[in-house]
Formats: sequence, C-alpha cells, structure tokens
Amino acid sequence: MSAKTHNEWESELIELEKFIVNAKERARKEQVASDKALLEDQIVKLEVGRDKFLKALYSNVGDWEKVLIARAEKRPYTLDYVTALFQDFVELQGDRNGFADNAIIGGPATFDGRPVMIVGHQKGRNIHERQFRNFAMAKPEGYRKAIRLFEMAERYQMPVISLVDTPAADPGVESESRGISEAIAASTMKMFELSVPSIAVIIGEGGSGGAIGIAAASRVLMLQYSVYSVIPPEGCAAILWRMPERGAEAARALKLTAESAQSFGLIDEILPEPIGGAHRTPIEAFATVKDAIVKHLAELDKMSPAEVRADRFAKFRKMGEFETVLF
Amino acid sequence: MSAKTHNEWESELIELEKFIVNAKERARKEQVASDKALLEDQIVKLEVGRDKFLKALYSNVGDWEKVLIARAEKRPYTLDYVTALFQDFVELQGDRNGFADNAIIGGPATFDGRPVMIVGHQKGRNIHERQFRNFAMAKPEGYRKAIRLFEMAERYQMPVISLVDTPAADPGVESESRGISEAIAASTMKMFELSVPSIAVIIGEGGSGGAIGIAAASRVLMLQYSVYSVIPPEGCAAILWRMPERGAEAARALKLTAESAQSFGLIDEILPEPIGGAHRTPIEAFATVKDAIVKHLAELDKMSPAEVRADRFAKFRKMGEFETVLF
Amino acid sequence: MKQSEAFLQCQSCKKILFSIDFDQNLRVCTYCGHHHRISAETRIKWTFDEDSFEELDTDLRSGNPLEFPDYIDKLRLAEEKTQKFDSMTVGRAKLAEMPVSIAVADFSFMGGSMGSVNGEKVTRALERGVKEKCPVIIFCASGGARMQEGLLSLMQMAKTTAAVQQCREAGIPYIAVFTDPTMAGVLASYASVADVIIAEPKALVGFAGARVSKQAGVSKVPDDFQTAEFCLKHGMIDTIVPRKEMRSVLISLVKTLGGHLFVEGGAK
Amino acid sequence: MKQSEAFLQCQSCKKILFSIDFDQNLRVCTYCGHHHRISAETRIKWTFDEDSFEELDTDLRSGNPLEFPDYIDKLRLAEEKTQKFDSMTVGRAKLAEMPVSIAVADFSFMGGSMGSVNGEKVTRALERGVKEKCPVIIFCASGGARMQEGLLSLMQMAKTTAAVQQCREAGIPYIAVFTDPTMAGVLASYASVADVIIAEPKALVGFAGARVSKQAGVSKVPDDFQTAEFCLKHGMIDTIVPRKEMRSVLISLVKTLGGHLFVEGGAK
Ligand SMILES: [Zn+2]
Ligand SMILES: [Zn+2]
Repeated sequence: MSAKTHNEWESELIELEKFIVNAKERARKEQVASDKALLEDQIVKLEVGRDKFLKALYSNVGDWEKVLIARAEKRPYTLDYVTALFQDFVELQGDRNGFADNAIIGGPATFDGRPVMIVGHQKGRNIHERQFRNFAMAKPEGYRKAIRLFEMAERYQMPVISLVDTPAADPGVESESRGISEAIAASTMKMFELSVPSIAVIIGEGGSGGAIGIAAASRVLMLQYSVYSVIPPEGCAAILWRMPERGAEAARALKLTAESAQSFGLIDEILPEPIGGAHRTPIEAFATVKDAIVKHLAELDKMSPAEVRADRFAKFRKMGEFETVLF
Repeated sequence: MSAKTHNEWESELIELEKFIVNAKERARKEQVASDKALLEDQIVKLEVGRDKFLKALYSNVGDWEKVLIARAEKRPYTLDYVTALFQDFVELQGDRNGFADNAIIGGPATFDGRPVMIVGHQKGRNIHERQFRNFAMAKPEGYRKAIRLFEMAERYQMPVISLVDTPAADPGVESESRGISEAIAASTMKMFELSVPSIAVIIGEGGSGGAIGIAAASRVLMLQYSVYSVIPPEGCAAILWRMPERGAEAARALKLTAESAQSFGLIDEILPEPIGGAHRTPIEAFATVKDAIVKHLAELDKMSPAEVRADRFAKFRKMGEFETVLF
Repeated sequence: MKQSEAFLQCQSCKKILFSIDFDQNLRVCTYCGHHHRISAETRIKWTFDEDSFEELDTDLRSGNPLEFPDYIDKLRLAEEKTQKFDSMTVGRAKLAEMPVSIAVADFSFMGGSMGSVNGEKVTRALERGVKEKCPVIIFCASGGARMQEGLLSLMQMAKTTAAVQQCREAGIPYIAVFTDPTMAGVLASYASVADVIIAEPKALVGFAGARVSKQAGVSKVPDDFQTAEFCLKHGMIDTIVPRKEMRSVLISLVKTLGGHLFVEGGAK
Repeated sequence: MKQSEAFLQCQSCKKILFSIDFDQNLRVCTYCGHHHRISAETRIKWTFDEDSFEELDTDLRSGNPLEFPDYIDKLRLAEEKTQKFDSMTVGRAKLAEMPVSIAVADFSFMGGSMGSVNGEKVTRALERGVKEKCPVIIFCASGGARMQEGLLSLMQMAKTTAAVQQCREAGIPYIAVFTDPTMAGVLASYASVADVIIAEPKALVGFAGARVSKQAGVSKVPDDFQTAEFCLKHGMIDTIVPRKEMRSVLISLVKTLGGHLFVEGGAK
C-alpha cells in the first residue's frame, strides 16, 4: 500500500528525527558527566543512522513518492524563492478587469543585478493561507494578471522567470463563467509573443493546464522531485478505474517525473535536489535554482529578440511523438 | 420655458401632420366629388403650410433643442445605419473576460465594397429594447469588446467605423467594480495604437467618457443635430445651480453643438441633416453619412500605416485652448 | 441516435423523426432544434464548396510513447470503427471560391481527445493558413487532452496555441466553431484564442468535467452551465449559429476578416 | 484639517494631534492612519531626492474659451489662493539618483479638475519621459474633467491617453499614484492606463460621483465603494502603499521597470 502523504512516507525518518531532538534535549539537561557522554555518543550513532536512512529513502524515490514530495507542505514555495533570490520585488496585483487572484503572484524584481519579471503560483502552509491562496489553483484573473505582467516585461525588456507550483487551475463555476479556459490559452499564447527570454521552473506540482498557462517558456527546468502531468494521478485513476485511490498506479502510468519529461524532450534540465529534498535544505535548493537561472539567462542573452522568439517556437513545435504511415 | 422632449418641441408640427393624415383619410372616403376636390385642395394648402412650419422650426434650432433632437427616439440608431450602409455584417459579442454588453455592438462588415470593422452604441426604441441596451450606457465589457474588435481590425487591415450615440457610460456599482474607467481609458488608448484609418460619426448623443472611448478616431464627424459634451446639460445644471431642470441654460453654456466643436477644431466635418432632421428622412441621412465616410476613407487611404498613426496623434495633440504667460 | 431503418429518435426530446427529413434538416431535430453530432465528412460536405475539400496529413498515426495500459487496444478499436487514425480531419477547402485551411473534429474517435497526432494536425492546419495566406477554420469537438500520452498531450496545448500566435502575427484570420462537446485541454488552448468563436446551439463547452466540478465542492450550478448559451452570456463566444446558417456566416467572416488576403478571383 | 497653532484635528477620526508630530508623520494620523491631502510641493519634498526637482511649464494659464459663466472669477480665486495657474505641478526630478519626469496634482486648485492647461501639462510630462528616456511618475488628485471648458476638457482625456500610448510605444515606464480623490475624467483617461498603479490608503477612487450613482438608482453600495481598498479587491490597482513607504516602492519600480533606460551612474 502506498503512502498517502509526504509525512506518511517520511514517517519513520520523522520519528527518528524527533527521537534525536529529544535525546539532545536530555543530554543538554543531564548533570552527570558520564551519562551525558554516553548520551552524546548515542546521539552521534543515531545521527549516522538517520543519515543512512535518509540516503536510502531518497536513493530510490518512486513516481508516486515524487508526487508526495512535490506536494509537501514543507517544500519551498514561490515566495520563498522570491525572498531568497530576488531583490526590489514589488508585488503587482489585479487583472485590471474587475478581479484579483492570490493563487498566482508576480511583479518586477532584481535578479543577479538585472531587472526581471516574476510570475508564480503560490501555495499556503496553513489552512488560512491555503484558503487565501485557493490551494494555488488560479482563477482566470490570475492568468490575466500574468498576461499583464508578461506585456510589461516585453515593453521594458525584462526576462520572465516563472515558478510553477499548482495542482490545477480552479475548476469552479465562477472560474468557468469568467472563462478560465480562455485565460489559460491567452496566457500561454502571450508567452509565445515575448521576444524577451523566459525561464519556467517547475518547483513543485506542474498541474496540467493550470501549469502550462505560465510555463510556455524559452527554457523549462524541473526540480528533481517535482512532477509535471496532464492530469492529477488521482483524476487519471478515477477515469481509468473509477478508483481515485489507485493514484500511485496512475502516477507510474502517466510518467509524470522530471526524468520522463526530459526523455521525451519536453524539458531542458533537471535541477538536482539536496539529499532529503528541497524542503530539508532549502538553502541548497535556492542556490541550485539560482545558478541554473543565471546559466540559462546567459545563454539566452546571446540571442537577438527575433531569435528568442524563433527558438521558443521551434522548441515547442517539435513536441509530440507519432508514427508516419507509408501508404 | 424650454421643451422637455423632442416630441414636445415638435408638438405643433406633429399635430399638423396628424391633421393632414386625417384629412387625407377623409378625402379618400369622401364620395361626393366636389367635396373631395375641396378637401384635396385644402390638403395641398395644409402641406404647404406644414412645409413652411417645418422649415421655420428647423431653420433656428437652439442648443437645447439639438439635445432633444439628438435624443429623439425616432432618430436613426447605429443598427439602422448598419442595415442601410453595410453588407456581410456579423455581430461579434463578448469581452472574452466573462461578460457581454448590449449597449455597444460591433463586428466586421463590407462597406462600399471593402471590409471594415464597425463599433457603435445602440439605443432601444421601446422600453424592452431600452432596458436590453441599458439605454446605450455601456459597461466595461462593452469597451473591452470594442478593444478586441479594434485589435482584429488592426490585424486584418480593416478601417474602423465607429458610430457614437450614448448619454454616458454606465455609472452603476457593477460597472465601477469591473473598472469602467479603465475600460474607457484602455479603449481610447487602443484607438491611438491603430495604424488602420478610423472614422467616428457622432450620430446622436456624444456623452462624455462614454463617447470618447470609441471616438478617438482619425476623423470625427458630427451630424448637424447631434451633440457632444463633457457632461449632460442636466448634470451640469445640477452641479452649477443645483437645478437639473435648467438644462437648456446649461446646454448653451456648455457649447455642445457641432458648430462649436468645429470652431474649436475638435471635429473634422459637420454632416448636414435633411430639413426636419435625420429621423424625418432617414434615407437622406444614410446617404450623407455614407458619402462622408467614403470621402474621408479615400483621403486616409493615401497615408501609410505610420502616417495614419502620426496624423491621429497630431490631431488630438493640438486640442486645448490656453494662454502662455510671459514672466 | 438510435436508428431503426426509416425512423430514428431525437437524442434530446426523444421524439420520433423520419430519417430522410432528419438528414435534410442537417441532423437538427425539427421539434426541439437539437443539433446531433455529425461526422467530419458530413460536416465538410454541408459547410464548404462542393468537392472543394482536399484531405492532407492522413499519414499521421499515434504510437504509445508512454506504454500506457490498454492504450493501443483503444486506438486500434477507434481506428477500425472510424477507418481513420485520428479524430481530426484536415486539409484545404473553399468557401464561396475563397481558399481556406480547415480542421474538422469527429467526436466519435476516442472522444476527440488531443494527443500528439491531433495536436500536430491542428498545428499544421494553422501553419498551412500562414504558408498559403488563407483563413483557417477549425470545427472543435473534444473531451480534452489525451491522458494516455501524458505530458506529450499537455504540450500539444502549448504547440497549437503557439501556432495560433503565428497566425495572428502573419495576419491570418482564424475562426473556431465549438460543436458538442468542446472541453478542457482543447478549450484551454487553440479553441479559445480564435479571432471569432461560433458555437452550435446547446453545445457543451467547458473547462472542467462535471466530475471535477463536483469534487471541487461546487454546489450551485446554473441550469445552462457549460453550454454555448452560458458562454455567450458570459462573453466567451461571439455568436451562436444554427447549423443551417453556418456556411453563410462563415462566408461573411472569411470575406471581411480575410479581405486583405484576397484579390478579385483568388488569393493574392 | 482645522489648524489652531500647535494642535489640529484628524479629518477622519477627529482626534487631536500635535502639529509637529503630524508633519513628521507625513500628515498621516497616528491614531487612524488617515492620509490627509498635501500640497504638490510637500509631496515632492517627501518623495523625490532632495533639491532634485526642477519645475517646468509654469507659463501655461487657462483662458475662458467657452465664456462660461463665472469661470474666470473662480480661476482667479484659485490662482490667488494657491499662487499657481493650475493644480498640476510638472517637471524633472530624481529618485535615488535616477532621473524621472513627474506630474503632481494639488486638489486644492479647483478640485484638481482637468481643463486644457491640466491636460497639456500631463501630456508634456509624459512626452518628456519619451524625449529624455526616463520613467514618468504622476500623482493624481482630481474630481474629473473641468466642466467649464466643455468639450475641450473631454478631449484632454484623449490627448493625455494618447501620450501614455506613446510612452508604451517608446518603452517608457509610467507609474500612477492615486491620491485622495482620483475621479471621473482623470480616472477614465491617463490615470487608469499606467503600467503600475499605486494608491494611498483609503483614497477615494471612482468613475461616477455619488450623486450620479444615486440618480442611476443604485441601491446596494458596498461599504468600501470607490475606495483604494475596493479597487485593489477588484483588480483595478496594483498595490496600496502608505505614504511613508512610497519613496522606497517607487525607487524599486523605477529601478526594475526602468532598468533598460539606465546604465551605471545615469541615463543611457
Ligand atoms: Zn428533438
Ligand atoms: Zn485619525
């Protein structure tokens, strides 16, 4: 039986870590020197054990477990990257059409000494935040805000950095009535119009149409344990077998991992995560993402605006796998 | 005391016309030949009198009376012009953002053998139509639809013909919440972006911001008895004297006539109406409007796309009257 | 519709119709006006100039890149049933002598779902418009992206949308017609960014399947939710056109929006 | 605010404030946070680099083209009161050494209404951005178009909006700040089409005056109707920024959006 949440999958590790914390507390309080030394000795051994366990657990992460890691609530979210990697960020809000969205955030900032435009899905860590962010499921106004920011980026020659992390676009009646489909399509199309370079990083969940609306970029990078899928595995299982609980099986069938995406030529690079995942050592994940963006921007900087456009079109034009039949 | 409605102002004429119709009916039914001849003789005299009266009434139309004529419910509306002057019209609807507006209509059509894009305010003739058209007061979605049509006109090299006939933009809470101001401004701005020629004809009421949103054209023409104003005269009277009923006085103060607009260099041509107004002989008004559009399009056709833009900018750039003080 | 020789039953109002009348009325119920689904061939025959259609790209066939369970079986079944490799039929046609590039979907092939072949054919139809300087008309019918091709299917959304952008850039008008049903991945890509969107009456048009909306805890759903009429009311489509007027409306649109592409007697 | 030597009263919460504190707090009430209206000079002093402002176009003065009743009297009164010819103060300034073209409105001159002079000054400020390749910042405060100049005032909406279009075309970022109040003809023209729109907290922002909305039979009006907060909720502005953070937010925006205009140490 597969784990249902990231915490469940990591439960033994988490127990072990809790145990070590308690042991350290006991050691700190222990007055008798010999007992304290004994305890400290045990802690070292426990930590070695923990490290081994961690390495073992993360040396063989299954497709479904990647889904769990990608969704982990401890995982760094868009605003964590913004805080860590960018300066001068001013969040710009609103679609200028009557609505505001909190599942997609964005605005101009300085990155590595140059102006860029950031757009990204934002998840929440507690129930209040999650509701405020609508579980990172953007409504039409989120994509229309993105379009506005993309247009600004084009006018003022700022590369676009988009951070993708959504289970899906919002499927509610309101979103439907304001044209969620059109908003996604128009945002995707706008990304192809850009003559400034764009880089999309799938930092967590790349959830179908909700993701592609801000992911049609010059370069698409995926963190090692992020996932990118045409449909959530539970939804796939519900359609195939009428059993949403067979998500793990569907996850394998859907080939939603970074390796698979790379093997089909759909992404440009996999960004390795620290052992134990981005959530365990965020500072390393931030550095990896930063270096990757710097590197790819440097390559894209060599292109003329027309080349940037042509390169992006060519990249997506090739996507697809089919046979050609001879009659 | 000024008339309050167009019907009130024309009341004697309308009575006279009714009397003639009745007399004709009596003449038709009259069996006695001599009596019939007498009646017919009277009718000829009545008609001569009617023509004289009509000419006298319309030879001296005051500013306020122009407001009444511009608002007359018998006056030809946008769709009347569309039917009379255009072929292949397909009405395109929706702002593609969640909302539809019936106060502004538009779509592509053939005019004088060439494709054009039509955008215009639409009034209603009965209470049901008037409500459906929101009294020609467009909501944000009306201007956003216009923007969409302007963009299509630009892409497919179609001149824009806009027909202006609105008391004002919709001032309700819904319009405010969806950004009526932004919609008007964005639509006005989009008109300046166009490199295709544009012609706006004020066919009735040119009501402040509601009008300008679709009237920032290469050429602005006004029908003789249409009005174009920064504020409805009643609104002006309410602000100035706290007496909306002093509209006639305000109408004179506001200088909202075609002659005045022309004298300040704000419009390009006054299109004369038939005696008795466009509503009395619409076919003549249609011909006048058609000829004027053909003529101005022919002039604009001589310009390159860049010249069309530059010409429009230069035209509006000059508008304004002020003094320069020497220190 | 259930067919029994000379009679059949309307799928909507369940009234009994004569087969001959039904076809003469373009498979629109004479009682309730329900527009029944039709094949791509029938659609093309009823819409474009007689014998003007030239089919292209018939050699594209889906593989099974993900080795997705049961996919190949489902594909072969659909191929056998329809004698085609995909739901999309594409090629050149004419409307009142004006050349157009067309793509016409047939829902009966795996629910019109968009996999690599589908996306490629749509992309080529749009590109053909750019290359041959003629307007593009796409009749949509799809349940969405093809799950069995995973992320490859999702990328068809980006690929086809990019092709629409190139049409815009090149001044090529693109008209989409939403037929029953036009959903999800197709609606959220090339379908919704057409210059002009026409829908057939009562066509189902929406982003999320009813199941998803229900899961999302959607309680109050309007009666006309996810219909063409709902879309029109919400400004998402331009107009609803009954099947029998479709051809003449398309002619007007191609003539006006495509006017810059044509000179007297043919393409520039 | 009513001033009586060392004390004054907050216009919103009516609490008594020390004049010195009040100025040090940028005329924001320390109790309720109400942002009181300030003059253009004060605004410029508190926002831009010290002594960087160079005022321009001070020679423009309104005439009375329509010979509108009482207009000249009202104008002369306002001129006397403010020692200016118009509510708009325009010129060059700097933000953290970066050159900007600015226009700052003062509501106390005839309610900041936009006549020919006002429109001309805004237009010139925007054009200056294009000519001198620097970002444009406009602080808005206006009741709307100036009725007394009739159609000439309405055309200022088109003229100023056209100037914004030219900024966009030339790659010149334009930031608008809505201060209390930003209404009607100004809101429906250059103000609303800025790249970035910032509002001061609780600023009145709307299209139709309360009187018009009432005439239109508007019954249910939300509590925050026509406030900056209402606009933010409805996606019409980017952010609400308290006066004391305004300078630093503007610096970030000019630095990022205007980055392509600057090289180390000054304008390109
Ligand atoms: Zn039926
Ligand atoms: Zn206070």
